[in-house]
Amino acid sequence: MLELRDVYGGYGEGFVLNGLSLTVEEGQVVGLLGRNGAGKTTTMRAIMGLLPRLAGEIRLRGESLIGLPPYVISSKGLALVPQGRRIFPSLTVTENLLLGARPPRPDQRVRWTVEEIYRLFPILKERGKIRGTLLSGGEQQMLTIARSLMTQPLVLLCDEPSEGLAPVMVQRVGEILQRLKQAGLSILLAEQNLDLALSVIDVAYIIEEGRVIWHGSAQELLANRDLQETYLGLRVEV
Amino acid sequence: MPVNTASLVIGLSYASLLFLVSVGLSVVFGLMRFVNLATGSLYLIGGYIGWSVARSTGNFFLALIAGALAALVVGVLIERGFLQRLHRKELLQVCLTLGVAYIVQDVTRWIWGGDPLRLRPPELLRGSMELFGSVVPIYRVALIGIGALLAVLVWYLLERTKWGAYVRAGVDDLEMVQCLGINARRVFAIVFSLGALLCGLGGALGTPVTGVAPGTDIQLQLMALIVVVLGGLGSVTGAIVASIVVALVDTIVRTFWPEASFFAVWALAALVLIVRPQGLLGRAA
Amino acid sequence: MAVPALQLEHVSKVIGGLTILEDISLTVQPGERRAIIGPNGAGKTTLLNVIAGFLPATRGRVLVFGRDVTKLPAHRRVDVGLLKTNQQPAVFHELTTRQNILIALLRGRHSPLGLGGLVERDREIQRLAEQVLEEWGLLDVSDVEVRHLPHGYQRRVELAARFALRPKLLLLDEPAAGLAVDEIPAFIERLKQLPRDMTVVLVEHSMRVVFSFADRITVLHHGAVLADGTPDEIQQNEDVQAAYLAGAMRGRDAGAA
Amino acid sequence: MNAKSISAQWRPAAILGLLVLLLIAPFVLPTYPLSVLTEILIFTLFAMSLNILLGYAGLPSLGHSAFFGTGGYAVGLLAKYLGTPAPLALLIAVVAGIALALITGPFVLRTHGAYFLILTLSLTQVLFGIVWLWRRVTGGDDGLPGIPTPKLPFLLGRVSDTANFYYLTLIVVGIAIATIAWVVRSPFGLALVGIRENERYLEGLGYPTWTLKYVAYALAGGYGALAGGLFAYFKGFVGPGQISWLLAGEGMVMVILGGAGTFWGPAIGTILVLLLRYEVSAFTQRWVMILGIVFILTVLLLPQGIVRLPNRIREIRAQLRREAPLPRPTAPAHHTPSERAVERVIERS
Amino acid sequence: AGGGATPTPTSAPATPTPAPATPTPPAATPTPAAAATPTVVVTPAAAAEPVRIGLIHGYTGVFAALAENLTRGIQLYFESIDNTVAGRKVTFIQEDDASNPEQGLTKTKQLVERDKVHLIIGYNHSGVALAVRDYIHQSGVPTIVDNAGAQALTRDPQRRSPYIFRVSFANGQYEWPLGPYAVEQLGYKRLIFTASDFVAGHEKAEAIKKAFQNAGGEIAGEVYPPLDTADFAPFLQRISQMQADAVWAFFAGADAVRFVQQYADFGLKDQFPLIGVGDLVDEAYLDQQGDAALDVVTSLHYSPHIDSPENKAFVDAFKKKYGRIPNQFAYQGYIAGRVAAEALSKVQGKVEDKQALLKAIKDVQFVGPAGPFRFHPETQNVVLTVYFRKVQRLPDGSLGNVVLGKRENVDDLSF
Ligand SMILES: Nc1ncnc2c1ncn2[C@@H]1O[C@H](COP(=O)(O)OP(=O)(O)OP(=O)(O)O)[C@@H](O)[C@H]1O
Ligand SMILES: Nc1ncnc2c1ncn2[C@@H]1O[C@H](COP(=O)(O)OP(=O)(O)OP(=O)(O)O)[C@@H](O)[C@H]1O
Ligand SMILES: [Mg+2]
Ligand SMILES: [Mg+2]
Repeated sequence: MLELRDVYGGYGEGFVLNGLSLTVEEGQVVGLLGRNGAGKTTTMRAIMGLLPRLAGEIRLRGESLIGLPPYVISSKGLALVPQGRRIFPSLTVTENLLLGARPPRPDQRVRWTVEEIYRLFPILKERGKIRGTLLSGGEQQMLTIARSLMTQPLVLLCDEPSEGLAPVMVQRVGEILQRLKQAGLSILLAEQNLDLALSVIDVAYIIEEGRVIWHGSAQELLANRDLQETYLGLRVEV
Repeated sequence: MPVNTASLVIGLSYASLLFLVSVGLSVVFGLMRFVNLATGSLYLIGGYIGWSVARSTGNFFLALIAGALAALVVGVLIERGFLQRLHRKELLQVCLTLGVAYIVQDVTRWIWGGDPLRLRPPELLRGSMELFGSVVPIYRVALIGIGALLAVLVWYLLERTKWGAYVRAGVDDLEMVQCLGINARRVFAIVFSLGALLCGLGGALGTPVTGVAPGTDIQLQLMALIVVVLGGLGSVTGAIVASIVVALVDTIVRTFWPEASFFAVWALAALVLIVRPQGLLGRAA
Repeated sequence: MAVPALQLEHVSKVIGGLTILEDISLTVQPGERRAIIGPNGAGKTTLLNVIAGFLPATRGRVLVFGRDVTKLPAHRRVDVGLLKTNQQPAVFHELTTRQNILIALLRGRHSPLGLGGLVERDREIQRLAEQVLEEWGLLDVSDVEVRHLPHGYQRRVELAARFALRPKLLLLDEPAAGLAVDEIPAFIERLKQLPRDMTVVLVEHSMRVVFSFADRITVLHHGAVLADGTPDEIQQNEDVQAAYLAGAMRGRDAGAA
Repeated sequence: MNAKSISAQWRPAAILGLLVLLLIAPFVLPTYPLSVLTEILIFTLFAMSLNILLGYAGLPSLGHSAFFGTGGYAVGLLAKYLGTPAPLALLIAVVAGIALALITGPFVLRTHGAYFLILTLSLTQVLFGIVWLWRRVTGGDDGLPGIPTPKLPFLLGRVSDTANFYYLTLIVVGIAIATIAWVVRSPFGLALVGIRENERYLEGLGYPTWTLKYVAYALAGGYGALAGGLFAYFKGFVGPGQISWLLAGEGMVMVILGGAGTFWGPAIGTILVLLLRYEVSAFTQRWVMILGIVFILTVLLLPQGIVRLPNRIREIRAQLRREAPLPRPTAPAHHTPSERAVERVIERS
Repeated sequence: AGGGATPTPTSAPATPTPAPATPTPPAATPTPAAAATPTVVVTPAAAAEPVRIGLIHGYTGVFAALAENLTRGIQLYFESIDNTVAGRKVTFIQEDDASNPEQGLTKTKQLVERDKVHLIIGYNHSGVALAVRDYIHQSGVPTIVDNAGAQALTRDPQRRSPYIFRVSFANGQYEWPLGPYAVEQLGYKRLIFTASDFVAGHEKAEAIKKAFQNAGGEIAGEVYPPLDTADFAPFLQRISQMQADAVWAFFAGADAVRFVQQYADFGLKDQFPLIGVGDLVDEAYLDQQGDAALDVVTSLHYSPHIDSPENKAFVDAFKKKYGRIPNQFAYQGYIAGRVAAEALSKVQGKVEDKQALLKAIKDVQFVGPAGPFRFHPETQNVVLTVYFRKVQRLPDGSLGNVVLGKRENVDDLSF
């Protein structure tokens, strides 16, 4: 579905991504793991076409995304749940939600309607009229996910959705990701919270300094404690 | 006797003009956070180009289109050249658009000289008619119609479609909007240019009433500022309401205490803002 | 018993018809380390804002060291010794680290308005600022504009500025959020070293921080106090487990904290 | 660090040199340039007073001419009708400016940003209207001509009248600027910057932000009125043009072009605008356009103001040497602390 | 780039004060004066440096057009004498006062102190003229006011100055004769008065009101809209509700165009005939006003349709050079130029003898396009012939102010 091959990318001079390659199959949840600053967010931004410098190959169903502006990439079926949520402060919750709404594409397995979203996140309906940034952190996270779903994506890029969330919310997010997975969405999940990540992902890529240093199935990672300690700095808390 | 049909028509036709000039400013100012002190200049350009075209072709409607398009071009230039760079830097925007205003002022004086120019309404709309027992110029009545029509159009575009939200979101976080599949820059460009277009159209439409001359830009700029702030930044409904309020107050005060007219509108603005700092229909900041 | 450092009496907060805090009463003793936890949207930030005076309470009273501050504006509450940090670090981004510290240090030094005396000439202040910068490991970045600093440093600048004012009651809103995992142990150490006469109210989602630091924990849920007790009691509380912890502190890593 | 301390070292010397130049100016300059210099001094004070609001406190006032005009009319009325001696009249002008600020402050300070801009503009226009309508007292649009120019008694007969008034202005403006320097470099000045940056954060540190703004507004009003009073004496005339918002706008431009929030920026902006206005117009009829082009170019090339030109040159040089300054983080929310970033920051400083 | 202007003020006046003996070639000093001068000044007869005349008007701002026409008139006259008087070259230094008193004062100082002009022609704006009056009086530069009509400048014994002459008019001077004319010739007994709400408007209205009442007329109402009124509709509304025989109006510039047009739009022309001040239907606006201006009767000290050889010559020359008919301002400029030139040649170009020059100006007399010209010896203000004109369609299809009658020897103390 989504394929990155030898991607180099960065912001100013120098590269943050140094020949990164990974693949997300249809319906798969792929974990993108690594320490702070490893380049997870940068990878996501590269896919969305937000990096000022970018080289290599990025393909969605074989179609190259390199050089396309973000809004075109979005229309091709990619959606980003950004780190730090980035809710629009001057819009209400409902406006935030509906801003990027699009009719579902024909080849799509899951079609997201407003009702569906409200079923998944009832709080968004309740709080619909207040400004988006007045929501609490967890509510904002839900809104961000919901907002991305409204663009009817084929692949969801999820950047640290558990950041700043209460344990119970982290669990909720985990459940939501499960639901999305069951619904057949392909997901690329960057996460520092290993427990959460391991509960949903099928395949994991560990990256450091912008290149993949290990990849394998979730089970392999779960089994390999050394790997966890060396590259991820084992998570002790949730 | 005090407020009869005629004063109403006068007031409302003036309101139409004010609305055309101020709605662009309101959207650009309120939604895009861009302080455009060259709004009056766009009106001026619309008026002058309209006048020239009418003079050479004799066609009023062509004049309207030309005036609007000319302002559009200048609007696009401002948008392309500066808008993105000065995002959210209010002071620099003031300085820059003031610079644009100076240039426009000088160039127009260079080309059209200092004499006041005046466009004649089309044959069809000349003269006056009786309306509920008062004599009113036909053109004014037509102006009200056009103003109302455009007001509805703009209101629909910005308050009933997602365009308004696109713009506000784009100002908040351009990257994120694009990630949602919206070409925000184009939205900005279109909305900004649309504002400029309306301004220029206002200029061409207003020339039969106000004429154009050096100084018209400053007059209209000030009135537009009042309307925008009174109505509330970024609110189309606010701009409509404020245009009407300002125009009617202005008309009535002018009739009964002419010396105080320009003072009255400002006093009104000050009063309203003191009581309601966000304007009549402004979103609380 | 001594006068409590902080006392809330039936505090409620309603915004736009929405009840965000409902009838909250709690007492924090001087020198206590109190953690307030609760699900996202429980009203923790709102509560801190009500205490600090950034939001007026709709009902109820707020007492700080026995003084009723309910009606006082935020800046006057600082006089009572109350200070608060923000969920996003409250620092002046365009100013340098040193200036950030100076602003805090200078508060009300010369006259109520601070009119008079030149900042640069004030040896005493400059010395103090130097001291604070050193203490917080900020000397290297003292002349860098704060916006250029990474998040962790910004957080440090914020805390350094608050501590420069020697608060008696410190409210911390998610100070560990956004810190790198490896920065957290050091951060806990720093918290633990706070002078014992300072009362601390901490809002935090990192259970590692909360359980290694707090004397008592208050759990907020839907704007109301769900539970209140020692860390052990809270950990055992079924309601809290269900509403908030979701097994977090029972799991395999609980001991590792 | 180095560059900074060097410039700090030189500052007293530079100021001293400037002062000497200003003191001997009347002996080398003919009368006309001297009167231009006088005007520059007066408007420098005006721009600097506006800078307290605009640059330091971040309050974009488009109505500062209200104070300028108030000072002018105070002086004009006192001098014409009561024959008040200049020192007293100037003092009353300052008091009048402060009073106007104290009265209007509670209203305008409720707002900020664009609304503050318009509200100050409205108040100016209302004042303009009053002056315009109250012809019996203010002379309406004709203004009050024939205000006698005060002279320094100890210089009488020793220097020309122009030079005499120049020295008077130099003394008054010099004292005023020195006190402004004292204000903005005091803790109060730093607190104003805090207000500009984030009022709420400052309040969290225990600063009475509203009062600070109120005081800053009153101070700016007082200094603005002082400049207006001097200007009335200088021209021997005061008219509604001195209240007009166009003057306020020009003041704003002076401050921004020179560099808002810097101490000497407004002075540089003033010199630029006045020279453009009075000198370029002698060469070409198209001076309005040139003024406009200068505004635009400055904004585009030197958005921080002309006073930062040296920095800007250094920046561009650095860029040429492929030492791009640290990229600004684009994401407003979380910026991950990474050692590399810190290292780079430290290198730069 | 802006810095380049700095050295100029210091270097220019640094040249020795004008002593007629020192032949400084103007090209040597890069003064603006030099920039405006054609560099070839090799007239052997005139060894002296050129006569410097300062031209100061509001070239930018609302009165730009007016300033332009005044300047055209002045230049037209001087070109007709080859920019030379008594063998001495004349150069002009043009400054913009933006019709703003402060700027006018600065610019006047600039002309006097930096450019050291021998003579000033200018001031279209009363406020500017009043503001500079004291300075001119002190500095003693002979000054010819070519438009500003503030009465005090010449009528007030305290304010008039031996250095200031006015070739245009005092406010009210050409307005008042229309009062008696309206009663006696037009048969209007009740008039509504409307004028722009500023000094000139009030001065003009007062003058005619008094003359009209003295002639037996009655004031039916008064309306004073502010200057620069975009929309006259509300005022017209008020006028339409009054009872009168006609409306007398004074508006100038953009206001005039708008007023006349809107007056017709509202159908008021059928209700009350419009009479007023010549500015209302200035030649420059007739084209814009179109039929709305037809039949408006006004009084003015000039009309391009005055039937005299002098006028015909002037109109033809003006048309030839600028491609349009001169209006009152072009005429005033022309007269100002002629006054200056005649006085200069009378003193043989010896501008340095100020007293002689002042006397020469005072004594200037000639027959100009609008009849005999002379100054009132006491006020130093022009003595006018006032024309009554009516807008009519001319044989060539355009509109013009056709002369109905005139009143001679109207000075500024006559009202
Ligand atoms: N806008 C930016 N400009 C310049 N450098 C940046 C920018 N954003 C990130 N970087 C740098 O790129 C590198 C990778 O950052 P990235 O945000 O991709 O890491 P991450 O794996 O997402 O980390 P985290 O877990 O903290 O979110 C870091 O060294 C960071 O300093
Ligand atoms: N101004 C407001 N208007 C309406 N609702 C508000 C407002 N401010 C906050 N809320 C709501 O109040 C609730 C409590 O918000 P608060 O920020 O206090 O939560 P929190 O406990 O700090 O959450 P988190 O842990 O995610 O930061 C949320 O549901 C939020 O949507
Ligand atoms: Mg990241
Ligand atoms: Mg919170």
